[in-house]
Amino acid sequence: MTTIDAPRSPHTPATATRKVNWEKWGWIYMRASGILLVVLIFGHLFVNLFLGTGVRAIDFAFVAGKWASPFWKVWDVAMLWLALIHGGNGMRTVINDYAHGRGRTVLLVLVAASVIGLIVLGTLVLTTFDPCPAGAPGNLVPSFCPVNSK
Amino acid sequence: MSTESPSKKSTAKAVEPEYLEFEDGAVIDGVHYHRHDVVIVGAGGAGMRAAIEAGPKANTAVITKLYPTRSHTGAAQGGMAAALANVEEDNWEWHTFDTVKGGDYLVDQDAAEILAKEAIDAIYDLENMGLPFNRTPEGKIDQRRFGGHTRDHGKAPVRRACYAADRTGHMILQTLFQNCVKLGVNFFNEYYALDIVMTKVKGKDRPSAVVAYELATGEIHVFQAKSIIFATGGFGKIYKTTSNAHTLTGDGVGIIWRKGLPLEDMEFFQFHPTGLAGLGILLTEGARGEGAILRNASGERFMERYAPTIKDLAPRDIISRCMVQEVAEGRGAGPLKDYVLLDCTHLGAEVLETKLPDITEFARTYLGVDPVVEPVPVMPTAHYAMGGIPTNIKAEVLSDNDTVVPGLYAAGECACVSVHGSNRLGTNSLLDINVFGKRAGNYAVEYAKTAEFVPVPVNAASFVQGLVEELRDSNGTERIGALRKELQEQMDLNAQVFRTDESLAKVTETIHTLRGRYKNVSIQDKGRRFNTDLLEAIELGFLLDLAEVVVYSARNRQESRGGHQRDDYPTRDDAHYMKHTMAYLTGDPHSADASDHISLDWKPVVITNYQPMERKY
Amino acid sequence: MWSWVLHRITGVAIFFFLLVHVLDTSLVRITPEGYNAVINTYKTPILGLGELALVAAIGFHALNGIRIILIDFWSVGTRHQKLLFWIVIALWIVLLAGFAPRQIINIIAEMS
Amino acid sequence: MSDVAVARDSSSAMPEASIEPFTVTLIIRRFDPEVDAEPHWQDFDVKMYATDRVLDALHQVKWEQDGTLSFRRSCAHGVCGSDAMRINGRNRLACKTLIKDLDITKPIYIEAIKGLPLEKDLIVDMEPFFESYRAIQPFLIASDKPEKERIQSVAQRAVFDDTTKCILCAACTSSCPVFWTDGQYFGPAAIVNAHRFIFDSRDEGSQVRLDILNDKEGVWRCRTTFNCTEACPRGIEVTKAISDVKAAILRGNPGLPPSDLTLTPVSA
Ligand SMILES: Cc1cc2nc3c(=O)[nH]c(=O)nc-3n(C[C@H](O)[C@H](O)[C@H](O)COP(=O)(O)OP(=O)(O)OC[C@H]3O[C@@H](n4cnc5c(N)ncnc54)[C@H](O)[C@@H]3O)c2cc1C
Ligand code: HEM
Ligand code: SF4
Ligand code: F3S
Ligand code: FES
Repeated sequence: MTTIDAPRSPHTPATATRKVNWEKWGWIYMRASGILLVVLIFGHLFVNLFLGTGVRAIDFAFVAGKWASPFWKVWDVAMLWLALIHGGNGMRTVINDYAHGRGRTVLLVLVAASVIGLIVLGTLVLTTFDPCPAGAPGNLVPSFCPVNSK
Repeated sequence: MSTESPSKKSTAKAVEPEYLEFEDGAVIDGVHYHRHDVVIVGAGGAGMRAAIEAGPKANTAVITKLYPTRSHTGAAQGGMAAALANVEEDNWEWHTFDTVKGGDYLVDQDAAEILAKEAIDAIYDLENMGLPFNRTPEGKIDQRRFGGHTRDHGKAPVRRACYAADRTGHMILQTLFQNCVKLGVNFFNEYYALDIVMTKVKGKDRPSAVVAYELATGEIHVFQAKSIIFATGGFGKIYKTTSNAHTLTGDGVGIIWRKGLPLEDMEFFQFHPTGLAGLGILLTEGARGEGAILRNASGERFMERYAPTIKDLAPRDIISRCMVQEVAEGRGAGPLKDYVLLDCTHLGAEVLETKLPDITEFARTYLGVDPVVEPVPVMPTAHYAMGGIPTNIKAEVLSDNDTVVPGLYAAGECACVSVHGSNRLGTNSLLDINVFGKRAGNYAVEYAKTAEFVPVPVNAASFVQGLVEELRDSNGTERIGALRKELQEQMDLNAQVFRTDESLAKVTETIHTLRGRYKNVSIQDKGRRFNTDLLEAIELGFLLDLAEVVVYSARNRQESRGGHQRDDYPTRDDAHYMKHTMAYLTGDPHSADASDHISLDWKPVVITNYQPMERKY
Repeated sequence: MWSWVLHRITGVAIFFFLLVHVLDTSLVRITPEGYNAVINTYKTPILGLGELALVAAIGFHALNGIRIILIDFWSVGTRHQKLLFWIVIALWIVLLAGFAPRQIINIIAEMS
Repeated sequence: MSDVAVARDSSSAMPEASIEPFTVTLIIRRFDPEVDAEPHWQDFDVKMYATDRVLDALHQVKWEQDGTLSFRRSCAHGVCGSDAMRINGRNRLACKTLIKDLDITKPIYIEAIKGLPLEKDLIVDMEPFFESYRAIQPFLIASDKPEKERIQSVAQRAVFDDTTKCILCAACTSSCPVFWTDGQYFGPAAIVNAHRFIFDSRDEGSQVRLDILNDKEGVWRCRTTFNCTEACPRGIEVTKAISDVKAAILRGNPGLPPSDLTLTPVSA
């Protein structure tokens, strides 16, 4: 038998608190980021999976080669941020729908933590990335690396 | 429980019956007690209009067996009349005349004047409350034509009906409910009023409380009130074929009847010619206005025979009678030869889709008949009770021709003011519920401001408790459904548009036997929560009572007038019957001869300006 | 209803993939060898199929996301939501028809 | 007895054979709070005509077989909103669903609408539903006191026409998967009724209602699943109404059409 809580325990309209309206901005963000992500993700997938011989072509050298160009760096940073926040906010919606009480809080914290963690991690990786790490064998790194020009 | 009377004046004598003293909300011996200045029974158009007046001015409660928005006011389509003159010249005096003439002069003309005059404010009230009327190009309320509404005493049709698409009743019901929400009106939803408590005060019966049954829990509630307003709607369910809802079982009228108070003009019931056969769902008169034709089984346009000149556009009562006659004489269509056909096929798809979309949808949905290509099975459908609880123009209930029952009011279809006389004009009922609903609310508050509470006897709930427990424990063999079906079928056969002394005698007999069988009824649901089995049995009790009054009053009126068509007395007889019927319950309803427990009296018709004339259009 | 169910499922699935994907990509910062080792597992047939599913999921989520945006901002979007849904399905099939054969050939090539 | 063959025969020969009754099996989800711990399914065979409604079938069960079966109904032609229920997994009005429009070779599954507390058989507690309705202030808010009617152009009246048709049957709200999750979402019916006033040119309370719906449990929870639109027996474009409200919140006002009255001065 269905049992449900009393609907929306005492209602306080958004105006009463005048905080940032997360629901509205979240909603707008999902759409704005969605549009951008279409371009970013399909571009990414196209280049990585479709050009050349698909995923087989991917290795350190490929990635490093891409990230040598600021264009792809910006592209991937943008994609990282937009997608993780988009996905994180989407997960928040899903969790709010199905989880209640303690479980909800735990899950939301987990999602938030992983989103923030991965954004920080990913951004660091991208900004501090060195395409020609010292000591790496020439066959693993891009052809423009000093190892290979010898 | 205290034996003291709350009324200070009656302290002297200890021999008075025992009265109850309680706080609002008290529960004594399992019965809940409430106290309000005004209690309104019914939350249809009339009840909620009254509540909007009473709510802000007095401590008001509304008891309703349905959620307010489920009330049958929402089914009305056509419109609500008022001489606004927004689109063409009009005035309320013409409207009064049309109402009187439409009612075949059995209308109380003082009441009709009020109806027509206050109609204008009633419409503006609704508009100001938010009702989304259709608009003219100037942004004013639009108006359209309707049967019987004319300019200058019958010279030409006039555009008087204010409307909101073909959902006027729906909009009225919603708008009134919205305003009740706004005012915080106190609703007791799904509470069935089953009795009114009368307390003897100085030798006179005075209403002191309403006793109600709470559907969700099966508990009994006593609502003490200074003013009580009945607005419980009609009782079309005494018939099988009706445009009325399943819940229109006339409980309020029945409660009043059982108290020995009179009922007025019960023989007058309006039958609308074109209800979907077997279902009774209404198909607007507009179909015939557009040129649709009635045909019998052999395809004959039978109205040519009865009314050679105006044929299918003859008045409602005449057409209804002819249709029944065709069927009675074996010319009905269908496998059981029990209906005639409304042929719209020659109108073409476009007219149907644009001008008659609703009936087109109804026919398609409910009969699977597409009016574009096939004729639609129709039969007259019991539509509106002109009679009911007699009131004066202040909506006060009368205990005889002119004595007011202090603190008791009635409005809407359950009441008889009488503004409809023997035949109601289209669009005048939505008007009635607004004008007299408002009046009832105001006069009830006015009375409650000065009146004292009438004490409630200790045994106030015992009648309802007995009724409920007896039925719940009943393990008879008769099914409610079967009894009700027989009543409705017999009423359709014998007391419908076409009545004779013989047919009425026959159905009287049926009702008597059914009453006997009703004692042996089987209630399968023994539970307390949402026991609709039990309540249907109680409702059937009211239907039996009211059907009997309708039939008995009809038998007694040996003339034909408006909605009452006697084949054995086919003409109007002003010399003998230019008066209202007043029926009283005076004995045990189980007695074999109805005249042993019903007595009839007459009440004069109030005539101000218009002397009776022959009614022709 | 079903468009929404799919949108939700694909959204959640992509989210989890993204978590893993960011982590594995981060390995590039540590050692090229490590990265290549992980990326090589992507090249097994099983994960090849997984990748196909991922593209299918992203494809649907993205196309339906555009549909939702059209419903929200195009004044007659709600009226055409069913048609839009079928267009989404059609485009999605086209997308997969373009991608799947190549991917399957790649998978087979990897196996041999 | 399950006379499936009969049903198949008569359905194939309709409408001529529609006068022959056929047997239909109803499988109804029963729950008696005084006896049962959990709801259970129960079969009934009823003899029906092609033109009968599911409501007639329920009545036949109640009146001829089992008087304890409980459900709400009143008008019996789709205008009062009493009898929304789940029929073969879809929210419909029992009085507007014809037997012949269902697949009568299979049993008809009937249960109460979802997401509201079950009270008995097909009856649910509607109070949470009406509470959401009341919360959006469903009444005209206007400060002026005109002598006659307020003026409203035909075009202004048309903007909110669709949402005035609502009969508060709850078919929409109780078909919404977001509402099912926790019952906290305002639900489409409340938004439809807010829409009816937000876009009424006579109303002055639009901002308040937009604020109420610009809330955690407001319009942003709608995921445009369209179940509500498909369930609405009045054919209201529910999701569109919700979209209109979202757009109005983003815009900050309802953006009503200007009055296009062909007003001629009435001074004379
Ligand atoms: C199909 C149809 C179309 C119509 N079209 C028009 C039209 O176009 N124009 C026009 O003017 N008129 C029309 N009428 C007539 C008009 O609609 C009705 O006469 C009018 O609405 C009756 O209103 P009411 O408030 O008296 O009763 P209702 O609206 O029927 O309300 C009755 C109320 O009483 C309550 N009640 C009943 N019994 C009890 C009880 N025992 N305890 C507690 N509460 C109880 C119910 O819950 C309900 O709230 C039409 C009628 C029908 C059937
Ligand atoms: C490719 C481009 C993308 C587009 C156009 C897009 C679009 C959208 C839109 C419009 C919504 C909101 C749906 C609604 O409000 O009903 C949404 C929800 C969501 N998206 Fe995306 N999205 C994209 C990519 C992604 C990615 C990469 C992820 C994973 C990280 C993701 C995960 C989600 C999740 C979890 C939801 C919530 C689903 C729900 O609430 O039902 N999306 N997406
Ligand atoms: S919007 Fe439609 S489905 Fe929802 S309550 Fe109103 S009439 Fe019923
Ligand atoms: S079903 Fe629910 S999610 Fe939105 S479109 Fe309707 S309210
Ligand atoms: S009974 Fe009124 S809507 Fe079905």
